[in-house]
Amino acid sequence: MPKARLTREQIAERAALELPDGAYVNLGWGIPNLIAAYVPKDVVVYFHSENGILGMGPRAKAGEEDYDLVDAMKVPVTLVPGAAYFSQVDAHVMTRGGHLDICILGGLQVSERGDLANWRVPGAKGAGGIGGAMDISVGAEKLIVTMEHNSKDGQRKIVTACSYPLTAIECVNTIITDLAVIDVTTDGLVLREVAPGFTPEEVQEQTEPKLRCSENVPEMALRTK
Amino acid sequence: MPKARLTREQIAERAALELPDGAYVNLGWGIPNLIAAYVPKDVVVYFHSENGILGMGPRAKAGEEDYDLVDAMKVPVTLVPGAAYFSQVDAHVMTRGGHLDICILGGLQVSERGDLANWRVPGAKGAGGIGGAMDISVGAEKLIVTMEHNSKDGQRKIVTACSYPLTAIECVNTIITDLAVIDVTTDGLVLREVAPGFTPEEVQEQTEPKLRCSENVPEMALRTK
Amino acid sequence: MDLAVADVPDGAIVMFGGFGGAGFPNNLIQGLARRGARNLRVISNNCGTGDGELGILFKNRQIRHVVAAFPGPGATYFQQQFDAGEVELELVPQGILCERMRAFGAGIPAFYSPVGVGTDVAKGKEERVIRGKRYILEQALGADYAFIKAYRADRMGNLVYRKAARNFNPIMATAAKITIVEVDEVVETGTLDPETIVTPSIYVDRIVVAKGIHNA
Amino acid sequence: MDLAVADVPDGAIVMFGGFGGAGFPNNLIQGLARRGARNLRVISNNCGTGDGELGILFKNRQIRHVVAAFPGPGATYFQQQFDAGEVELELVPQGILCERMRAFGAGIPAFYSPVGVGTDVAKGKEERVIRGKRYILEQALGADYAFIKAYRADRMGNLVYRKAARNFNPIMATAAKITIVEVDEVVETGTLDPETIVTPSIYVDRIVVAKGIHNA
Repeated sequence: MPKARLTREQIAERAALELPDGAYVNLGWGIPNLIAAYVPKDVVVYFHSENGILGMGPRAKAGEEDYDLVDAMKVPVTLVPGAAYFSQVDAHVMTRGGHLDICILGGLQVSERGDLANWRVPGAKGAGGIGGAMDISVGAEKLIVTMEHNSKDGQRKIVTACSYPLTAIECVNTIITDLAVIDVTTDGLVLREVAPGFTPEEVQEQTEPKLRCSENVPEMALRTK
Repeated sequence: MPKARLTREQIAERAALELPDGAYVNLGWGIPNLIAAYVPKDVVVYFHSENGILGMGPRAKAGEEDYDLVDAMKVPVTLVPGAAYFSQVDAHVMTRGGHLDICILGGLQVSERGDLANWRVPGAKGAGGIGGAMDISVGAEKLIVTMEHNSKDGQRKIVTACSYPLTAIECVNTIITDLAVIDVTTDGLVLREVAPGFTPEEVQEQTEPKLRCSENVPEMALRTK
Repeated sequence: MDLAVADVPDGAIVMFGGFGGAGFPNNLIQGLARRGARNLRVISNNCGTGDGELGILFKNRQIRHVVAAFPGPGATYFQQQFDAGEVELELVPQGILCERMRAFGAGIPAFYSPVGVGTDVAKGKEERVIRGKRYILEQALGADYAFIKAYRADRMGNLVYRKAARNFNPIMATAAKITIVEVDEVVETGTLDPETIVTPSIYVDRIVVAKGIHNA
Repeated sequence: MDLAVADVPDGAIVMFGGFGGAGFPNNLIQGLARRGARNLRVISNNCGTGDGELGILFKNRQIRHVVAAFPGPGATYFQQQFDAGEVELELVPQGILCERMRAFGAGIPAFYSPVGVGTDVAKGKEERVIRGKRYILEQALGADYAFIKAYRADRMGNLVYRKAARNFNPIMATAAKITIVEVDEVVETGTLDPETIVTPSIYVDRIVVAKGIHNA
């Protein structure tokens, strides 16, 4: 049986474990948007949305949508007790000013020194769009990128230097993929965990820069295997 | 009978006529603080206070003071309908951003080109204090200075160049004193009105820079003479 | 409605509030479409959703230049005209888009920003190291008109918003020569709590009451 | 009360809200006086009224340096120590004092300002002409602690203020590593209207309930 990489949901599940109790958190497009569903029951986190909400709850139930209460992906959401509304400029005082505890974004490429490219594939049609990703990347106290380890056509996405247009330089702290959890440190990339069934060597093979690791790299802890 | 210069109350009364209906107005320390009482009955103006009020009403009656509702001089005040509270930083978005229609400040010296000195007498004891005057002077759409034409020891206060520490450069539009109303223009100072009974020559004598004026300079219109 | 936008000339710079389908002044936008002013320079987070929001103005080819953070995949008319080189785009990070407007309203001509350092956004901008970190210089961004959407206004122009429909609206109100607001209802002056007013009346020039239009 | 300020070390940089007798965290200030931390660098619009507000900290000689807009004629202890050269003062225009704090909280390291151009305030600062006007470069201003006063907090730390006692408090909350708030009352989380919260909980680290002290 060929070994299975993690699903997008499993990446989200693993990423959810990075959220400490009481944290103020912004989640970006893509896999990050799946994370809220996996926050452990005994952990309370407050979700920030760059359109001016702190304390977003789950998606609104069908029939109960209020289109004045949407998240940054236009999805009707709800509030938790203690939530607050504010303007977009105040929302970005929070992002850029370093007030959020953890931000989790999707990624197209992450470099050895933690540069992130996540807003535009070179040569793609259309104007592209930056959105809030640059403000969030620059300001995040801790920035986690969740993404598949390889692109659809098998290219490595963790690279020595990004070839895609950058979102921000030296901003990523941790990368969580379908193969591994990797920390970006001043000494380079450190392999913290591997996906169940994979070896550090197999992860290294799909990763352009050299990964450092201890002798025994644990497997990611997941409820759903 | 020696001719009488205007009282401080009369300067305030004349200055009040400069306020158009619907104007948003900031009044500073000293004579400006007397102006609100003289706003004509058919004119509605909205007073701004740099501690975060737009729409201040009269001073609170004795026994009805609320010490959380004070103006920039610590005086308990009231609100008019349509008033709003905001923070000090937002109060100065209004001053510096040019949103107020008219600001009226006291003055120690005003120069020919409209420089204002109003926060510190050279050699005075103590640390002095700038307060909000610099922000207000720089941002005011129209800045009026109300002051006595001469200092207590008879010095001219409208000067070729200020010798006192400056509040802001090229900021004053109009000077209203106990002797005259003078406009600061790109062609220099223009004498618009004289105090009842005074001649342009008498005003010029107490004014260091040259005053331009038309052949017939009207007297200031005052109810109280 | 049409009266409120009747003086917007060709070539005007116009800001539009709204984000994620919420807080768009759609009635004012449609009024401007009817008015037909051309060669507009617009400032908005996105560039419309089909015919909705700013879409109608692109469809009518009224817009020449746009400053936006996220034009959006649904901005069909914009994307066509962009690909054809018929409309100019300045792409700005969303927080910096807000911050540049705030700076304008606050009398700040320019500020240093950490956002976009080392990226395409930094191209052509002054870079400077302050206390050991790299920053780029960003310029204030103002407009001739701000078209905004609020929930409720009093007759004097004090505004409150509804939920996440607040977004760009309060900051745009401070950054334009003339601010025109579309509201669900107008109440008597004095009935809004002074503690809860988000946009004080000083920033509002014209008020129009209209039933909100939502473009999904 | 004393517990809330127990970790403020000698040499700390501390901001204090309050203006015109309103919105001063007087109970926290008196707690800091009892704690006795020395060599403080403080940021506050003024420098006390007799023993009141910051006065007690000057009386105790706990303050070495102050950034203020209007120290005030009633700041007896400060004025004595200033005349004697025992305390350092950086005098800042009031709006720029606020704006430098806001910049710090907003991740903006420095900005150009029209205020103080050609005056003593410009001394030692870079001057630059932008779009034909003169400006000076102002730096962000942050602190280790902000001591602020609000009216009501929920348990999570969301804050609302009362009337003009709001003043410097919300902006200081964003500009300090640790924000300690003194409130009249604490309510259950979820009972403050999300539309009317002025300081979201993200900016608040410690809450102390105390009966307000007013120094006339």
